[in-house]
Amino acid sequence: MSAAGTSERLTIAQAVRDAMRDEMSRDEHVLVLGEDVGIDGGVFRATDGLIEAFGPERVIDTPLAESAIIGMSVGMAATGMRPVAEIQFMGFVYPAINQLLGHAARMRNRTRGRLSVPMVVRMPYGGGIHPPEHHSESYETLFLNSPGFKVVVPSNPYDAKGLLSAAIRDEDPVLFMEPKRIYRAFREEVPSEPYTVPIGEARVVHEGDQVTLISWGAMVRVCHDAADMLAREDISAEVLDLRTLNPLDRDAIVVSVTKTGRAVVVHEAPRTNGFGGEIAALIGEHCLLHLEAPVQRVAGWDVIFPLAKNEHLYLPTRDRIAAAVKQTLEF
Amino acid sequence: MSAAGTSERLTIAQAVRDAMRDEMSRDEHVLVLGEDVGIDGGVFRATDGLIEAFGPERVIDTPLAESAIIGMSVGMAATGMRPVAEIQFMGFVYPAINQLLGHAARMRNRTRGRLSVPMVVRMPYGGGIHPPEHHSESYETLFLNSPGFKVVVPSNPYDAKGLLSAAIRDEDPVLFMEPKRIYRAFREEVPSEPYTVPIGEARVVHEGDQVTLISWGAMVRVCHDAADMLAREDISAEVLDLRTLNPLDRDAIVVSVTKTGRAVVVHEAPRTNGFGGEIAALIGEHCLLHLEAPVQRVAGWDVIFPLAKNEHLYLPTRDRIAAAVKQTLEF
Amino acid sequence: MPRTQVYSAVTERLEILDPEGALDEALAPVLQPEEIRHLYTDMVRMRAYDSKALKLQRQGRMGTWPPIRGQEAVQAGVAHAMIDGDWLIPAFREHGIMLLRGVPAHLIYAYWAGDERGSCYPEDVRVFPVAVPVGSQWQHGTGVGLSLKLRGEPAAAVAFGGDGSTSEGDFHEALNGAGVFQTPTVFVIQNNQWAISIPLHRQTASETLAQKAHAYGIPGIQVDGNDVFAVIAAAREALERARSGGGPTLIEAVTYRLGDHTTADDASRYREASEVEEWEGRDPILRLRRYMESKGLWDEEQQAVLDEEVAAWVDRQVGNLEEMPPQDPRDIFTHMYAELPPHLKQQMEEATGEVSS
Amino acid sequence: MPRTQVYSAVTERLEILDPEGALDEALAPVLQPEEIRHLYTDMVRMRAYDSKALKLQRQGRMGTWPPIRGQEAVQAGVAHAMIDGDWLIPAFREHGIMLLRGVPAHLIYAYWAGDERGSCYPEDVRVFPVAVPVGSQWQHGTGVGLSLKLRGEPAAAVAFGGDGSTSEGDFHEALNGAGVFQTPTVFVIQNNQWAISIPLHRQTASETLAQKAHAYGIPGIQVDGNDVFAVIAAAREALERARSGGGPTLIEAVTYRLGDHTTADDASRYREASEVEEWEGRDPILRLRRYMESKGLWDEEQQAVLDEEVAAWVDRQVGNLEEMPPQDPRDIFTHMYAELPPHLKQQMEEATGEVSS
Ligand SMILES: Cc1ncc(C[n+]2csc(CCOP(=O)(O)OP(=O)(O)O)c2C)c(N)n1
Ligand SMILES: Cc1ncc(C[n+]2csc(CCOP(=O)(O)OP(=O)(O)O)c2C)c(N)n1
Ligand SMILES: [Mg+2]
Ligand SMILES: [Mg+2]
Repeated sequence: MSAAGTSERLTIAQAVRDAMRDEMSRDEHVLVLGEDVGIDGGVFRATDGLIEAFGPERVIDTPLAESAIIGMSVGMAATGMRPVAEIQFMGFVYPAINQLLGHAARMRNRTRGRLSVPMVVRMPYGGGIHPPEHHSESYETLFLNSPGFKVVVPSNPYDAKGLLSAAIRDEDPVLFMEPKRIYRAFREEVPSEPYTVPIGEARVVHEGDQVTLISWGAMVRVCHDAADMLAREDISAEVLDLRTLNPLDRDAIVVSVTKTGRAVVVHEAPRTNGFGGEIAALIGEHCLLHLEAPVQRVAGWDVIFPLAKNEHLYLPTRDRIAAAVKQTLEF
Repeated sequence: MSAAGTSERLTIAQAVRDAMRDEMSRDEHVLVLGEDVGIDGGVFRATDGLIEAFGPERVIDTPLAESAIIGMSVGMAATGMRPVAEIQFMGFVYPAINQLLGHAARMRNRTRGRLSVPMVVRMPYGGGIHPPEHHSESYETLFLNSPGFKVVVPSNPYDAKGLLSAAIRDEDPVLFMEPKRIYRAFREEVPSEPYTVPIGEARVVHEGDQVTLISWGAMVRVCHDAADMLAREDISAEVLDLRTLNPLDRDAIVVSVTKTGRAVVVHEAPRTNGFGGEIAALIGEHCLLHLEAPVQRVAGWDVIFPLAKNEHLYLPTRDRIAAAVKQTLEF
Repeated sequence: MPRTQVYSAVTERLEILDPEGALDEALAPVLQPEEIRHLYTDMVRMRAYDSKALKLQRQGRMGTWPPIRGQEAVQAGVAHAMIDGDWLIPAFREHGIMLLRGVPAHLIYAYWAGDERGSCYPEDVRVFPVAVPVGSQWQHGTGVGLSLKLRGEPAAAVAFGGDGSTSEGDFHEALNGAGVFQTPTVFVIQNNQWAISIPLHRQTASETLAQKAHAYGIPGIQVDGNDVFAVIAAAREALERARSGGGPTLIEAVTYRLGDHTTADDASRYREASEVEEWEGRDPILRLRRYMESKGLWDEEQQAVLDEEVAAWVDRQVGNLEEMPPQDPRDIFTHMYAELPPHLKQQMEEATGEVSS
Repeated sequence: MPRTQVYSAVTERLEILDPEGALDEALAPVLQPEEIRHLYTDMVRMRAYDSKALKLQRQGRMGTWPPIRGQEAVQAGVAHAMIDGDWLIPAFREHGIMLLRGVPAHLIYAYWAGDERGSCYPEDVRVFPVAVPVGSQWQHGTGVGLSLKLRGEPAAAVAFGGDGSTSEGDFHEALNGAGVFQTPTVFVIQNNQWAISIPLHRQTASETLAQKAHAYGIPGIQVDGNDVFAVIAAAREALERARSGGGPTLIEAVTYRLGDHTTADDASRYREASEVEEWEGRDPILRLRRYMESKGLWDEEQQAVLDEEVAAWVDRQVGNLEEMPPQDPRDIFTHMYAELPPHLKQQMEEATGEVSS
């Protein structure tokens, strides 16, 4: 995780690309496949330049078939390759669910360790870019009640590069969710040399002691904004970036909420049975006696993600988060 | 819901069949389709006799393709038919997820009411029959964080018939989960004439005042057994059968837990991000000041449902539930 | 016999009007001059409608838009062969045929501008909404066909999709099911050579897409998709067969996507300008015009009148779009179910409370 | 030319040994008498192994079992054409070929008796575990093939599936991908006429399954699946093509499921006894024996010796099964990930704490 040596100012999209480039250089078994990942460089340019660097045998444009992208990856991963598969948008992961949860997530356990599936599935997720239907969804819970996948979600360029490298080196299947809304929103100093950020560790990105804002991915920045706004009203909010949803860093959550006594969980997926419910349940199990107020959930509504014109009605905002924080303080 | 007139002692499997028979007689647009639902009468005999009664145009054996079963049903339902589709086992619903959540659940909202999908998708779910892999799963959460489907789970023959009739008459897509483990476990008096049990209403199946056991489907009986066992130790447990998971009868949960101050949620799906987490979160939101102890979750472990020999290690048992109840009492 | 043939069949390609506008009279469908001018007018209207959307998008008044430029003949031709009772199940690049099947033009604009009301078509319009998940709509084509068959309606379902969509499992299941149930479904592939950056030969190793029909025991035919007469001839044959109980047909219409995949795409990253120019030369509109002029059915003057009329029509559609009242924020909740469940009612109040404040 | 042929499809069927045991010398694969006796022995062994499982199931010592009776020639034939480096990707009715590819017999029993250790094959055995979701394994066949190709291994992937599995979208995507990437994959369909209660003609409208290869631009052939020589000939040709860079092949082996779908099924509910009898007459084992006897390669005496040897072997496998130590309850947790995460460790302690109490 050393940040020594040279570094560059990169966006999340560039950091993702660099992680793939580094790991492909490091291990000849790593290959990238998906729709338009080759000459087009991916519809978000996250694989830009890879086919030029590694050729069409390691940067594979596939036919338009998500179940094939994952099913082929299962076959390859179980026989020695390390596929990094891209699903163009998380909204298009459904056709691949049978291969993801029915096989990739099960192969190690099914064979009691004889075969494993060291594969990474990258997918841009979440709202904020005003696209057509099915391009804004956050389907992380598909992978959270059904075991076998590690689930990683970076919120910044440094973590994006380090977590993706860690995911590619991981011996188990990893779902790598990329916050498309902030792919290019900002740049950060990122070490030029390869490094990893450990999977399974949350990070406090903003210290506070009255309430804990728990989030991941694109919502971390919104929580940050909310915390800044609240600070001006002398409300001290801690912001916890989970970074990994499975395995979850329960200790980090318990430590922070035990300190603050209040929690607001923020995510883009619909509220009901979202991962916020799991986190609220865990807090109830581990911090009941420290809780000053019910855990609040600021999430998407229980509706279909709206088309562009109504997107603002759906996504959690700084103001909704701040309002929830005040409810916990006024409880 | 009148139970007047004649009645018969039926199993859940027979009650399910009778509901389809009644609704097909009542509305010529109702049709049944799926794998082996015709001459074979379904692998669990839940469609036994229907093809003889209604013919192959209304009891349709389909090719072996779940996405087609649901995709065709979407096309039919949007143009005036009322398909009752069977997925042979819930473990085989994955290939159909794109059509279920990507289309059936979205058509009404997508078209602002111009087209709707009045369809029922029946699937046997859950463990306890010692089958091969993929035959024991409970995947309800696939439909609970992603909106659009009503989710119904009967725990007894009377509800099975009444809820399925209600589901078939419903104007929206309904997921109807059938507890295969108790398809034939017991018989109950069921009215011979058609009737409905309203979707969205939970039911207290056993009164108590020290703790609320919240469950659905096959686990309701296990909770009942636990309550009986606890009663012998003078512990009074209330058992709440949710019957519908979406829309959820939140009031019934809040009323009971406000009374008892303690809750144990029981389900077969893995614990993490299972629906038990949502219920625990809701209880935290609505009953925090009444809670005497953290809500306990007795669920499947976060592992792949084991093959036959280890099934007993996975499924919630009377003893695990009783132990959880005692934890809430000793907290 | 030890090594025997158990299957043998051929796949044909139909061409009637060549790029220079020369017609094969023997195969030409029966069309009155009025009908031909009407077809031409429809195609010109489609193109103007499409170009306007691109302009609106550049002005920030439109969302992501998938252009249909170059694919007008497929859509005008199939529409011409359809009748009132027929259902259209589009993918997402079928604005042209959607217009011709009765979808109000400003609604299609509204949809791509990000307004769900754009998919709420009039009751009597038998058109499914845009299906974004590639390939998924093929299954609806089979289901709608089965629905029509079971109810005994003498009508057909016409499902559209692109070359790339034939790689999805749903394409296979839909055509297989249509074969088994002999549904009155016509599956039309708009083979425009590209699926974003993936050329057809990276999409499948089969020489044609039409030959995939052999896998399902149903008729399949390839047509020059830039030849509106060939499209009409193939579509008529398939639709009449469907409506008269003859079962499904697969039609591969070979055409070309002259524009970018969508306004979010830059096709110059992955294809040669020369290829695009080559196909510009096969322009379906130009081709029909050449034919009409050679037959004395069309002239400069009529063209001038038409261009003006169409430009005015398009402007009216933009007007209609802009006259749409703002959406009610509650809409995102109220259409989820026939009746609003309690938890959604509560969320709706939370959400709209915020909005109005 | 206006109406032209753009594709012509021919699909062949291969038969070498007829039901009476008569051989077509011209087409017969080169096999030494020893090899033929070996093939026969393998098939007899498979059948005894299968019958024993059914007995065990009736005695409550086995879980649900899918019998392979009648399908022995497909599995023995394909196995005979495979070499060490080749991978086998089975569905769930491939016990016979799994045995021949090196899976210890008692492990297959253990698996179907409900013990995951039954899918933990020895390191050097290149066989995938049973795939229960119908059709899903076809995709792995393409992936394994691509993996072998990328690593330059002169080996092939052999994927198996049933007639019903050809209706799943995964079948389509797998074969299409294999065609595009020219993977060294041989797709073998065990067409046993039934998918539980669904006969082939309700599964697809195509006259043969082999012709589905035309949809992917890859070779396809139908063989008499009860004719071990025809299976070997077709498999050899396909495997040699695959290993030498010639790409994938689809083989439809026409056979019959003489038993119930599984021990949980009652086939008499949906099919005629007469049909089963008819196929009993085409028994692949009987057929080969007739041939061997006619050539003086086999006699009553050898049969008696073999029956005894096989019976003893099967009993030893049951013995090995029953000698397996009980599973460690922690196994259901410890193999979920390479390293046990904290929350699973905690759940494991909860679970096993209970068990030991
Ligand atoms: C299931 C799914 N995967 C990926 C996408 C993203 N996507 C949208 S259009 C498209 C290409 C479609 O190509 P084709 O079917 O040929 O239609 P065309 O765009 O050429 O009209 C892709 C990959 C999608 N919409 N749905
Ligand atoms: C995706 C999926 N759907 C349904 C099933 C249930 N099922 C198991 S085997 C089978 C029939 C398979 O038929 P076929 O492919 O012909 O193989 P066979 O049983 O004849 O060997 C079905 C429907 C399943 N295992 N997987
Ligand atoms: Mg295309
Ligand atoms: Mg079969």
